[in-house]
Amino acid sequence: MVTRIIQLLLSPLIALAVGVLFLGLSRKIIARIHRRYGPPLYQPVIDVIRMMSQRSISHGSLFELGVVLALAGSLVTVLFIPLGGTVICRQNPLAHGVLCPLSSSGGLLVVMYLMLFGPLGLALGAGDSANPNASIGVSRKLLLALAYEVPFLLVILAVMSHYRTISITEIVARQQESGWGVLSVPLSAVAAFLILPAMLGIRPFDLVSAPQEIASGPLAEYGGSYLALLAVQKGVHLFVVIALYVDLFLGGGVNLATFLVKMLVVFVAAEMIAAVLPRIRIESAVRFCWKWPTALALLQMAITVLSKSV
Amino acid sequence: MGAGAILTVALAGAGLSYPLGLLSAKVRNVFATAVSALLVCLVAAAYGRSGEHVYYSGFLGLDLILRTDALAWFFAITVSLVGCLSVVFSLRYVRGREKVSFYYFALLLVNAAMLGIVFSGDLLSFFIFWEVMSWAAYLLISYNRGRALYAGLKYIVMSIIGSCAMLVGLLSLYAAHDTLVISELAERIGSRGTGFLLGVLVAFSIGFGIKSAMVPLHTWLPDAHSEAPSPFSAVLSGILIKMGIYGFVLVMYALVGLKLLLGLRGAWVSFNSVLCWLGAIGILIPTFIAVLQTDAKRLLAWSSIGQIGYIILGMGFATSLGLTGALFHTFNHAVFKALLFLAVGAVEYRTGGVRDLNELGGLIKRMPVTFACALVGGLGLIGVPLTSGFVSKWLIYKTLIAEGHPFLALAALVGTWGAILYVYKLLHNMFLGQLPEKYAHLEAAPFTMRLPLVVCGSIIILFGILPGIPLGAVGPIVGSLGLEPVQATLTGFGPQVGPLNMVSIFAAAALAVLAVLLVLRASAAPRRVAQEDSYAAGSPVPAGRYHHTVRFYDPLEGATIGYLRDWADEFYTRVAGGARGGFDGLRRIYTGDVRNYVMYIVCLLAFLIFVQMVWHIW
Amino acid sequence: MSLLSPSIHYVGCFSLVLIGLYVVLVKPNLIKVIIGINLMDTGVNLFLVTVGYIQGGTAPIFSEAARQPEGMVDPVPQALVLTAIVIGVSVLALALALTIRVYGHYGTLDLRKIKGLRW
Amino acid sequence: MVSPILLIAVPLGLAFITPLLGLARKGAPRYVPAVAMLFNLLVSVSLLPDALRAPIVVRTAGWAPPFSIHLVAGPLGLLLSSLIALIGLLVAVYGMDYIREGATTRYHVLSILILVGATGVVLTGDVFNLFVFFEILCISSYALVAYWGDSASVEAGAKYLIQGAIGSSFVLIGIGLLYGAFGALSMADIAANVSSVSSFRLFVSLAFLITGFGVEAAVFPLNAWLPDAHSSAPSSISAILSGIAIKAGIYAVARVVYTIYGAQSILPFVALLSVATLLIGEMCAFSQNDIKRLLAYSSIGQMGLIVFGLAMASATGVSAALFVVISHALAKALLFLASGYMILRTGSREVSSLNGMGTRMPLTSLCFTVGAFSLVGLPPFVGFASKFMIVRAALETADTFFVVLLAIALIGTVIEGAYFLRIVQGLYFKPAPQQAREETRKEPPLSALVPVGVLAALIVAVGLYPGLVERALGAAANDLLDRDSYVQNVMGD
Repeated sequence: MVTRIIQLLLSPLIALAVGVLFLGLSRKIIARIHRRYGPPLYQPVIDVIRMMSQRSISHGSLFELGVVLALAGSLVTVLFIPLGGTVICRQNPLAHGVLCPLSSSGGLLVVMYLMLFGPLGLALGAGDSANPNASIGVSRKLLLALAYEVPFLLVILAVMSHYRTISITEIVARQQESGWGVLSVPLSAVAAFLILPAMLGIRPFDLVSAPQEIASGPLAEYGGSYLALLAVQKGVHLFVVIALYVDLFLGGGVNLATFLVKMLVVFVAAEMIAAVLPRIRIESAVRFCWKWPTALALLQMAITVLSKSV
Repeated sequence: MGAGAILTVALAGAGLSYPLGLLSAKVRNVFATAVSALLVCLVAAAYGRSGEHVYYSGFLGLDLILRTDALAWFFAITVSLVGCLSVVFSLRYVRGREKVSFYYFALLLVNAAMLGIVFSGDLLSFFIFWEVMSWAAYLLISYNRGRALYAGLKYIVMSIIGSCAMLVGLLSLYAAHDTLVISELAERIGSRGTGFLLGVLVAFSIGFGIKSAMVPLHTWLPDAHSEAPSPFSAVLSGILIKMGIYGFVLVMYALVGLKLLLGLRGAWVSFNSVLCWLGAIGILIPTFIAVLQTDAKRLLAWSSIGQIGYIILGMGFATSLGLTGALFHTFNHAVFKALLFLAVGAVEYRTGGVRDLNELGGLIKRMPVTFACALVGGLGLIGVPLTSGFVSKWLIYKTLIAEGHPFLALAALVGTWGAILYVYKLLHNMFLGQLPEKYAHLEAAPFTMRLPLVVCGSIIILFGILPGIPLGAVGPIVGSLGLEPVQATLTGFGPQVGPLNMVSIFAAAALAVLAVLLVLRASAAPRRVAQEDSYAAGSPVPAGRYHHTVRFYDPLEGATIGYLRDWADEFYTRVAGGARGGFDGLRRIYTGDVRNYVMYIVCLLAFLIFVQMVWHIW
Repeated sequence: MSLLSPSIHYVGCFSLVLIGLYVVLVKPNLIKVIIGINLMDTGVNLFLVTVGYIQGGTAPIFSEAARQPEGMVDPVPQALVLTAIVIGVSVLALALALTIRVYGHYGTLDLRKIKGLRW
Repeated sequence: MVSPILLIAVPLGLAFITPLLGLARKGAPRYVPAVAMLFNLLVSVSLLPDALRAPIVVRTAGWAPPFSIHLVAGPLGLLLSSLIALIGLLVAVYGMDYIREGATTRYHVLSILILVGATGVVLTGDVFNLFVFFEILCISSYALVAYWGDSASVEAGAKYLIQGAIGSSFVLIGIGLLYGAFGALSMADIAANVSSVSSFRLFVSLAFLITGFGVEAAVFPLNAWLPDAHSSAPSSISAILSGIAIKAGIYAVARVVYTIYGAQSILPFVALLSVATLLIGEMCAFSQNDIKRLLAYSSIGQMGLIVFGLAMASATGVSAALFVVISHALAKALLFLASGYMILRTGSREVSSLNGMGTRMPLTSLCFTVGAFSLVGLPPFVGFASKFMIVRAALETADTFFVVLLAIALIGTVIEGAYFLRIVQGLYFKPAPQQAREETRKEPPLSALVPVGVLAALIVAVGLYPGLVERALGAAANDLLDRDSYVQNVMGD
């Protein structure tokens, strides 16, 4: 019981810390590629603290609740994702050091649904402000989500059909027994990596909150503590996506440390590719997502289904 | 006793509401509400009862039977609940319009007929109530006049086609087995070959498919749902199309039975798999057509077709998990689609009939309760965790993955994303953003309109957190249909199914929300501003229209509008147009010249003799 | 007495029927059509009488000349024909009455032009 | 016990004294048809139970069959004569006020004659008498079709007469051939000897009889007169023509095919014709703008359904067909009667002129709706029960041929649904045309409302309790199908 409570508190905190740190890292990497020095790693922390002390405007209660919903949803998602640890007894992963407080509820399907809360909360909140920029941003956000969800769902389904389970802990355990997912479902891994920037909302897919075009889109009306919370939400979301990738394809981690190292590798790789690309239009983004990643994921799924049915 | 009393009350209520309306509108309203509420109580009181009795012997030489069991009860409670809510909602909605007594009569009659359908113990009374439901619904769909007439006609013509197919199906069974009593048929049905059984099932499927708007037989639905009076749209979408689902379950599982059903397969396909694929297509295409709609009710109508796809998909699998999911989703969809139609109806009522998504906006300021309920309904439709829609969809996904059908699962999951798009569009374009000047002083929806919304919303949340309550009613059905019932706990599922524990998710979510709220509380309180006080790059915010709604998903529309046409509808329309032309051409044989007519007479005589000389027919 | 045997009575009456039919089918004048119908009627009546006719038979009256029914013509068709003639006459009368009214309305008896009702 | 011959004699007598009554009192003739038909109804219904046990054979002039002219009041005949009397009574009541212009006395005489003719057709046991009654029916209907005397009705009357006369000639030729072959006119006598004659020769006579009677029965392609005549006649006469007269034609064809010839093997061919009739009727009705013409075409469609049932040659098929006869007679009479006053009020026969009638003539519209729903075959109206029986019978033949035809026939009923329900929508949910909106806001007089209401009530009652007629139907079907017992009953020992 105590371990459980500790875990329940621990994993969101880890997500918060690592996520915000990743935001800083992101800026640093881009700066270095641009031959700049860049802000310090802890710059986002400073920003958040500063913004928390400022007063925001509000357009209504949904405007406020949307942010709460987004952040809370992202934090809850973390609870369903294993953050390293070895699974020995699959029936009760909790007892054996897997850092996944709510692994016993619903598996990947729940995670996929909970990942909705972020964009949905933001969309509702931003929608409540009568600002067309926000609405356009939300429209882009939802379309982009639809664009990357198609290959992402294919990837997840391929993985789930390959392991014949919807439980993430189970998937992690199977990888630790018989090789990483990146080897058993390689095309899916590639496809997932290709859409990673879109899921993270980083370049070339940063069109949702493009400051120059639509005044930061959904964030246009937010300021002060709400903006701070949204920044944190972005970090946590980043954490969730990368952690999911590591869990699905890189065999999770035997402990938290290896898990975080793997996450770092994935994140840096994705960020380095993204940093050299320009922002693209939403149509191009949709077309891209539905072309290569979808084709690869589809191929992998077909192979998986065929090999399972033979 | 149970079913008979319920039906008597329902039919008498319908019949009396008209004459009462001639006496006094108030009495009629109270009466209609009382009857529909009484029905909910009566049905609820019949929980767990089972049995059958003959209520009319010797109708055309057949006995008509009423039957109560778990399946019937489950659908009956759904019907009576949504029916009652729609009657309550109607109190204000139709007040002051023409033919109000007729409206209540038809509405109560539809509900009574649906109760009759689910309590029927033989296929003949099933069919009779089915037809009564069809024509009563046709009258109600036409109630709004104008374009509703086309919708009503389309609906009833397709209904008649469907019921003709059903009639052929059920009378084939009668010709083969000499009974129409479901329990007797279930025993004898295996005695004929699978080819016969398949034919019968296909005939029934056409009937049920048309009623439940299964792709490609759905084309009546978008017109009918959008043109009907909103409370009746709720009934249509919430329960009337579910009668098709009930029919499917009844015929596939209760009548034909699992063993025979699974035997109906050819070299490549089986009956179930065809059904599943139709379900999957029915999820994908209608969902994205819904995204493109600009009429709120039409959007919801297309969404209904998509959601029916989920139900058919789950039901088609003939596994206990899938069937449980499908039945639960049937109930859920009834509740949240009724809620959404009623919410749109409330907006329509207050804005004077506006349901064009490009004309509204910002109504959250004027109708907060309506919005909150619509939000809950929308989230349920998407299947967000902590709403009941999540649990049922989760069961269906789980079935698809466990049975090894990732492509079907893909259709279902992508359909969910489509649902997010259209639900957000609906909510955003109606309730969020800028409140137009002309609606600045709109009143909130009246109490009798808000009440059904709140009831539906509460049900969605309650059953989302404690899915064990409805699943407790679904379990015996699945059991009675020859499948192992799913082991459900009050809060979700145990490890052998899931595991899924909604209460723990709820607790975690509640804690997270609390934590975030605490953090927010620690920081400075926000300053409320007027809607005009928003960022417009330094320009003044235009008072008229500062709300992005038109072509909300423009890039998607550009990419998909060419493919997302209603092919089936175009095809049927073309066939109908061709037939019309053909009929007109055919009429020309009556030329008006009597000598031609005499020629026809002589020709027939000559032909008769010719035929005899050549083929010796006698 | 075979139906198709070359019997002059039958040829005669069926020729009448066919001529009548021809007139009805071909002539555009309403009066002529009615004449055609009457021709047909006559042919049919003749046919009925012929059915009961016996070559060289006597009238079906028990009289001095014939006491045995063998040599008599069948009386039933004759009775029938009487009825049929009456019917035919009444139809004819009605037809002509209607023709007058039709002419009054249309100013013509050309069936090609009397096409107020069609389709 | 009253003799069935009164069913013919009394109305016939009344018909001929009607003009005299008219001389005595001006208003008297309009009550005579009602009296005659009320008498017929009472007698037919009272005889029906006896007839169900054994047919009542009435010999005239003391001769025994096969020599006499006799009436055979079997279950089928009495069932139909009750129906005729019922519809006739209601139409007669309707006609009291509806017929106000023209030669009203002659109208009433002729309307009795039509009904007497029809009653005679269904009761007679003699081929030639069949012809005679048939002619009474036809000639009086020619005259009544032209009753209004306007161009349409006169034209329709003339055309109907020409086609009818050709048909009668054919019938007469057929009878002549029959007499030539058998030397007899009694149906039972001929039936007993049919096998003794070469089949081709017999077939020619059969072909002539089918074609001749078929003209009145409105079987495709002999039905060209029907839409003209039904639409141009006074609505009360349309109701009789559609409800009764064509049924008499069908009865004649069925009697000839089943009883006289026992020609079951040509029935598949008849079934083809019937489905063609059904489809063509419904298709033509679909795009009609004239309400009465639409109803007339719909009658053709329903005749197709009836013949389809008869062509199945099974007890269920024939009783289903007879059920359709009843349901169609009720519904179509109702529709013609109801539309009669609607047309009278609006002065237009356009379908669109019925728009908004639901508020202007609510009771009439309600009854019209009941009739339309019944024809479409929706429960709980009688049309449903009859359609149900037809489908059941077709499927019970377990013959692919009939199942395929059934599928085609059902397409016809779908078309029927489409146009009738469009009209019903118009009644209630379309705005009334601009002109003449106020003055047409009036229900018809009681003498019209009562028949229409009674018909609607009957449609619902028989629809809910088909048992009311079911027993008679079975016996009637047997009457038609069981040749041997028919022959035995008529010929005695």
